[in-house]
Amino acid sequence: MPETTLASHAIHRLEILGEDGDVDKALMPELSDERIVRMYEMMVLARSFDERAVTLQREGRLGTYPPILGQEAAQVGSASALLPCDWVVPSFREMGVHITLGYPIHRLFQYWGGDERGQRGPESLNILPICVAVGTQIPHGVGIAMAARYRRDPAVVCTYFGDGATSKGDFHEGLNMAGVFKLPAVFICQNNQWAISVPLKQQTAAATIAQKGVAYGIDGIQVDGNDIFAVYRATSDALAKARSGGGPTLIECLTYRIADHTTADDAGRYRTPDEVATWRRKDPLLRLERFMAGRGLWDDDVGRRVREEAVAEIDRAVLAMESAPQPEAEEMFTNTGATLSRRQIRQMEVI
Amino acid sequence: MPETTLASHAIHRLEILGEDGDVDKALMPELSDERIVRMYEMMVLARSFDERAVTLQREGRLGTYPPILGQEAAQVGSASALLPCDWVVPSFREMGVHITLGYPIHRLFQYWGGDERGQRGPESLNILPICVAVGTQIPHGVGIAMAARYRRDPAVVCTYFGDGATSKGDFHEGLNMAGVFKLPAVFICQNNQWAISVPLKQQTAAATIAQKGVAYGIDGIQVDGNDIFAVYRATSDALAKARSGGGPTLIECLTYRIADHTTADDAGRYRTPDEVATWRRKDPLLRLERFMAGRGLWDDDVGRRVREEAVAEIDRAVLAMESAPQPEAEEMFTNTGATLSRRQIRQMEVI
Amino acid sequence: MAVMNMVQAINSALALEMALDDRVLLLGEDVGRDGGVFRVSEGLLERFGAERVIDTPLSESAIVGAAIGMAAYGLRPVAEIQFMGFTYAAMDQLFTHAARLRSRSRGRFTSPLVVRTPYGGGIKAPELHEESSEAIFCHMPGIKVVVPSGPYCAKGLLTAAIRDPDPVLFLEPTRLYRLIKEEVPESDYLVPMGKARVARQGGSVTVVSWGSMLDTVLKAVEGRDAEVIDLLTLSPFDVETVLASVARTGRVVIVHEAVLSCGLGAEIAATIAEEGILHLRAPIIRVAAPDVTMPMPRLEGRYLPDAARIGRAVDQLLEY
Amino acid sequence: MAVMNMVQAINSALALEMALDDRVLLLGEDVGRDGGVFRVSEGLLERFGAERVIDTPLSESAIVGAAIGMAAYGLRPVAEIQFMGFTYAAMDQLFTHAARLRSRSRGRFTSPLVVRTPYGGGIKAPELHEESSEAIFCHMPGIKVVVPSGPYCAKGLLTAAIRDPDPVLFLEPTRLYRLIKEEVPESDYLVPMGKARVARQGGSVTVVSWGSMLDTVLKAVEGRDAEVIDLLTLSPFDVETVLASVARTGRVVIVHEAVLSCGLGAEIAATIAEEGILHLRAPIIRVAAPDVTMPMPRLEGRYLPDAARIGRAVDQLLEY
Ligand SMILES: Cc1ncc(C[n+]2csc(CCOP(=O)(O)OP(=O)(O)O)c2C)c(N)n1
Ligand SMILES: Cc1ncc(C[n+]2csc(CCOP(=O)(O)OP(=O)(O)O)c2C)c(N)n1
Ligand SMILES: [Mg+2]
Ligand SMILES: [Mg+2]
Repeated sequence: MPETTLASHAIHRLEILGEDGDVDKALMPELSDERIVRMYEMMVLARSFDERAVTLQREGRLGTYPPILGQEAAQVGSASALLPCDWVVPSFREMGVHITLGYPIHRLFQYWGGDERGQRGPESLNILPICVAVGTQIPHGVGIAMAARYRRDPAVVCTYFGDGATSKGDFHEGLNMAGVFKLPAVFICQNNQWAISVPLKQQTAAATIAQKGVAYGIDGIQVDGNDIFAVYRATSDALAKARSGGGPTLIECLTYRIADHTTADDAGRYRTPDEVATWRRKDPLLRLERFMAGRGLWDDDVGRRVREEAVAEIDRAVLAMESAPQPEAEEMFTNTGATLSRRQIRQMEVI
Repeated sequence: MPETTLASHAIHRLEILGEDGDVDKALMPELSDERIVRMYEMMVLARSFDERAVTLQREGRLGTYPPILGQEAAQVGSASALLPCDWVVPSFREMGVHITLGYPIHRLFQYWGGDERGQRGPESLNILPICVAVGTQIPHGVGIAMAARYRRDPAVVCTYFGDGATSKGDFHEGLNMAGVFKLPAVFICQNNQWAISVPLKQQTAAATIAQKGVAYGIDGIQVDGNDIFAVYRATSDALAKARSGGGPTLIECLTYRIADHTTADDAGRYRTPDEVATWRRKDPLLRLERFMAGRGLWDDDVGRRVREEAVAEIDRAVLAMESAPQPEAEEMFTNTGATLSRRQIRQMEVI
Repeated sequence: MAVMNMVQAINSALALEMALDDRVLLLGEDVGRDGGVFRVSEGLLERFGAERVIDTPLSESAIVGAAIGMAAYGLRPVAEIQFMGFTYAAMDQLFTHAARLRSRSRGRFTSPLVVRTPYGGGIKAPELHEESSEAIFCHMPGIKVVVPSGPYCAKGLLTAAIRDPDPVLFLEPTRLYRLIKEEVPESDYLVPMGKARVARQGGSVTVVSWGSMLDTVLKAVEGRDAEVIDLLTLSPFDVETVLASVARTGRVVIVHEAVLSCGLGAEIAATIAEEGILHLRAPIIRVAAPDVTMPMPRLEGRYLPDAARIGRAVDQLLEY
Repeated sequence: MAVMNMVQAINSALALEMALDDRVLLLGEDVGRDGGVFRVSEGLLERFGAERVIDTPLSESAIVGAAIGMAAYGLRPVAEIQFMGFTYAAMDQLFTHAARLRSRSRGRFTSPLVVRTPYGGGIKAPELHEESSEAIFCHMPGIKVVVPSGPYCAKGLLTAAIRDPDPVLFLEPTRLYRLIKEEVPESDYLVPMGKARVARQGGSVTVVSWGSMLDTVLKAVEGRDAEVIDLLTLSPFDVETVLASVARTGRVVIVHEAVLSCGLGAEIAATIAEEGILHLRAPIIRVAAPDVTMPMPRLEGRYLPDAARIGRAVDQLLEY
């Protein structure tokens, strides 16, 4: 009758690929060499995209852009685990996910160039538009999962967001609802430890994001977000669990935002070069290269070739983006609703 | 390097006063007989208020009213632990808190009779107005705690809400902020296991409300909410911790809403008489009477006298409420802002 | 035909659309087991099951947010917010997402959802249970706003709203739920959105109103040569019907429950002042609540426009 | 006197009020260490410490909600919402609580807080970074809404807003932050809320505008006999100044960035159509954004009113 313990909730962390390129064999997911190379290519492509986007912005050819540098493993690793039937609900800093899933790269450029047409992905890809209002996309993932289950579809929904987003009411309402309905949903937090200038410790007093799952009765796990195999494995496991009716999972990928928050930000105002340097050394791409080298899948030549192909693909995408015709003002009208009111028609004529 | 355990979070439950009236002596808080009698009187007064409010509503003399029946221990027990300097941020179902703190009872009636003047409490009482929008009061408690700390005041803020409120974004944003700033705040959830027709299991997949504290890095504890000593003790401990800089606590009082959600509700539509009967047997008032009887503080005569005094006080409050003059239409204007715009002045003249 | 009140008419629309189209489902607080706090969804859980009549946690933002996700997936969710005063918590989802998903994705995704919510005053309910903040939502391109004034149009408009390919906010005047009974077809039918209804014909003054104010207006104009327009769809509103009436009468009163400043009455008046001013013989008068916080029941009779105030405004105009 | 841009003027107002009154403190995302994403609060953390310049978690609703609690306790919080598009998440706190606390408690508690937020378009920023939804907030009795159009009035109005005993939404036209420089006193001074400013005198047409549209309007009317009114306070707006001008000119154009329908322009037009109609010689024209979703940068030039459109509207009126 006195003070009793009702339950105890343990929070786990998964690591597979060490900084030296060695893997924990017991935990290593089954991945063919071909798939590993493919994942590597995607990471390089994502990084090349990112570098180009920053350059284009500096040249005035793109608008404000949020770099993904350092987060490629968390993005490519999780996206690589998805099936074509799955749905993705992104925030605004998962271009590595888009790229891995084959989202047309010129459309990504187009979007960051300030053009909605870049958000019209192909019908074959179930990716909701990039979401600028932090965290507000999370309930959409919940609704999609409810719909997929209602339809008896095998789809699982992967919803992405940052550490800052976990402070938003919509994170809470969404994850709680996912827990109640035991939905086929995976929530992936790219915990890059900063929300613009606010470090994780000022974002939440919780030691991990993973433990936030406890509040919703859903499993939470932390993975080394710079370890592509840990990310892949945690995501695969969560997807398999969700697909078989086991309910949602919250995956915290602990990683780091190496670059400024956006091209409009100067991170030098609020964090030390030392901290950034420490994390540069944990570069997820180098780590995968070390592993591949050990397995005979990588040397400088491979690196150079993959890089050149990526850059060529980015070149083509930039060309495609820049040769697209200007959007027409009518598009503002015809996309606001399926039909136009008389007032809108009149406004369209005047503009 | 493989899967490691980062931390483990245990959730505790506190019980002191058994259903038979026995207490766990090791945990029993130090309370003089006088204070125990006083707490008992407050419980009886709260119950008498509640019964009368329901009657008045049935007679058309009060508007829609949310009964507190069964939750008196959770309310009187927690309020009894507060100091005069402390602040209270209520939801809409803590009239037992108001009464314990000496809030004028006729004003409570007045409020539930549809008159804002009932919300103008005495200057000496730091109680925010009753809040109808579920959960939205929680950030106010956070702000008050920030202000009190900034002012180096010893005040701690007690914010009350129901189990349903824990699903709202404002619960999350508020508690997370309280955690980050380690505020002098106590969050008291009256978990009466229902939010209108939605039972706790459909409100959240978390087994307890207490464990939601894990998400914010703040301590959470469940107490038997029908055990006035457990509630008192948990609240006292949390207040003391908060006052000495130890940060916030989330207290889950597990209790039960014996009556309908409000006088406009018919709980028979969604829950069984059996369930209600089970909880009627756990009546917090009977339990305290049994304890007091064992200690020689209670017999039928004491019960009758306390009850009669309570009813007499309620009678006086009803009279005071009903003899108050009608509010004037001008009050709508003069209370919207400190000053009136010319348009408002004109509108006031016309109405 | 059957005689129905508005609760029954709305229930009938929901039941029929759910039976006809398996994409339609309901979600909200207490919509299932309890049948909704006003019994609007009574019997639907039993008939369609818990997968289609979903009792949610107490989370207005996620209710609308989840509906957006469902709609993007291809369903036709009908979300209930228990009272209009609690839509404010869902404003972000409505304005940031429901209203913009089609535009943002250039048509790749749309959000054909309906948000139903009890609306308006006159029921002596607690705070925030009598809001009429329609104008806020009428300022959101991409969302339609509809208010029925009786059982027949409630059923037909809700059916139209559910079938609409874009988001619709469906405001149900709480005071009318059980007040008015009408002949209502038992099968499904449409009352098209965007069209106002001439509720009473007249030649000397046009009174524009909607929702629960309408029957107050009809009482107020008794014995006067007034045309009464029931707007029905607030956004986009039926400019043509209003202008055509004003062209004949030359005098306009607009009546709404919401506070005067920046209410929908302002938009109607401004439209007339731009497009119909040459027909005006008198100032445009708005009869509305004063610019103060909506009071609790004891003062609500002084706050809401009543027949006397409306009558005075009409008479004042007739003097021009 | 010093020459300041609007960022500097606002920073100066904040610094002075904080120095003068220890009840004043700031909270918001990135307002401390980073000095605000537009550097408006630069240097204030260093000067006043982390207890008064508070970097919060990413929680708009709790930022405003906590400010309400602070205000109820007797402080004078100034909350920053990083962009107006993110105030929608705080709408519930603003409308349900900030606006109503005084009324609800019959004066026992008040909420003397300021919510500052960058406002308006023309900066080629990402989605939701260019909102101008002021009309929504002007429909909330109990809250004042203010928009400065230059550094001088920005400082004086913000000072007045901070000292006001009720909640004020202070909208900062982002496009103007560094565009305009003016002589601004270094010490504190007030520009009273509720008073419009005649930005340019003229006799044939009145143009009413505010915020970043103002300089576009001034360009547009060059060479015309137009009076330009800079509203400054949007709620409650200065009816008298507007009506007095209209009484002289008989012609009105209202210009705003927000979409036409249910914008604040509607309220101004409706007010004139009721109280000043006898002076009107022509229809009241509103020049506003079309009723569509605010586009991303590539189309924003086609969306926002420009000098050509405003000029055409003025010329059209001058023909009456
Ligand atoms: C609701 C909302 N508030 C504020 C912003 C401005 N903002 C953009 S990104 C950002 C930080 C986001 O942090 P996090 O969620 O950790 O994502 P990250 O940027 O680190 O990827 C902020 C405050 C926004 N876009 N949306
Ligand atoms: C934001 C909001 N949504 C819905 C309602 C309608 N409503 C009033 S009380 C209630 C249930 C509240 O449940 P809980 O928080 O457990 O408190 P309890 O009523 O059990 O005391 C609901 C849905 C409301 N008042 N506020
Ligand atoms: Mg981050
Ligand atoms: Mg409850």
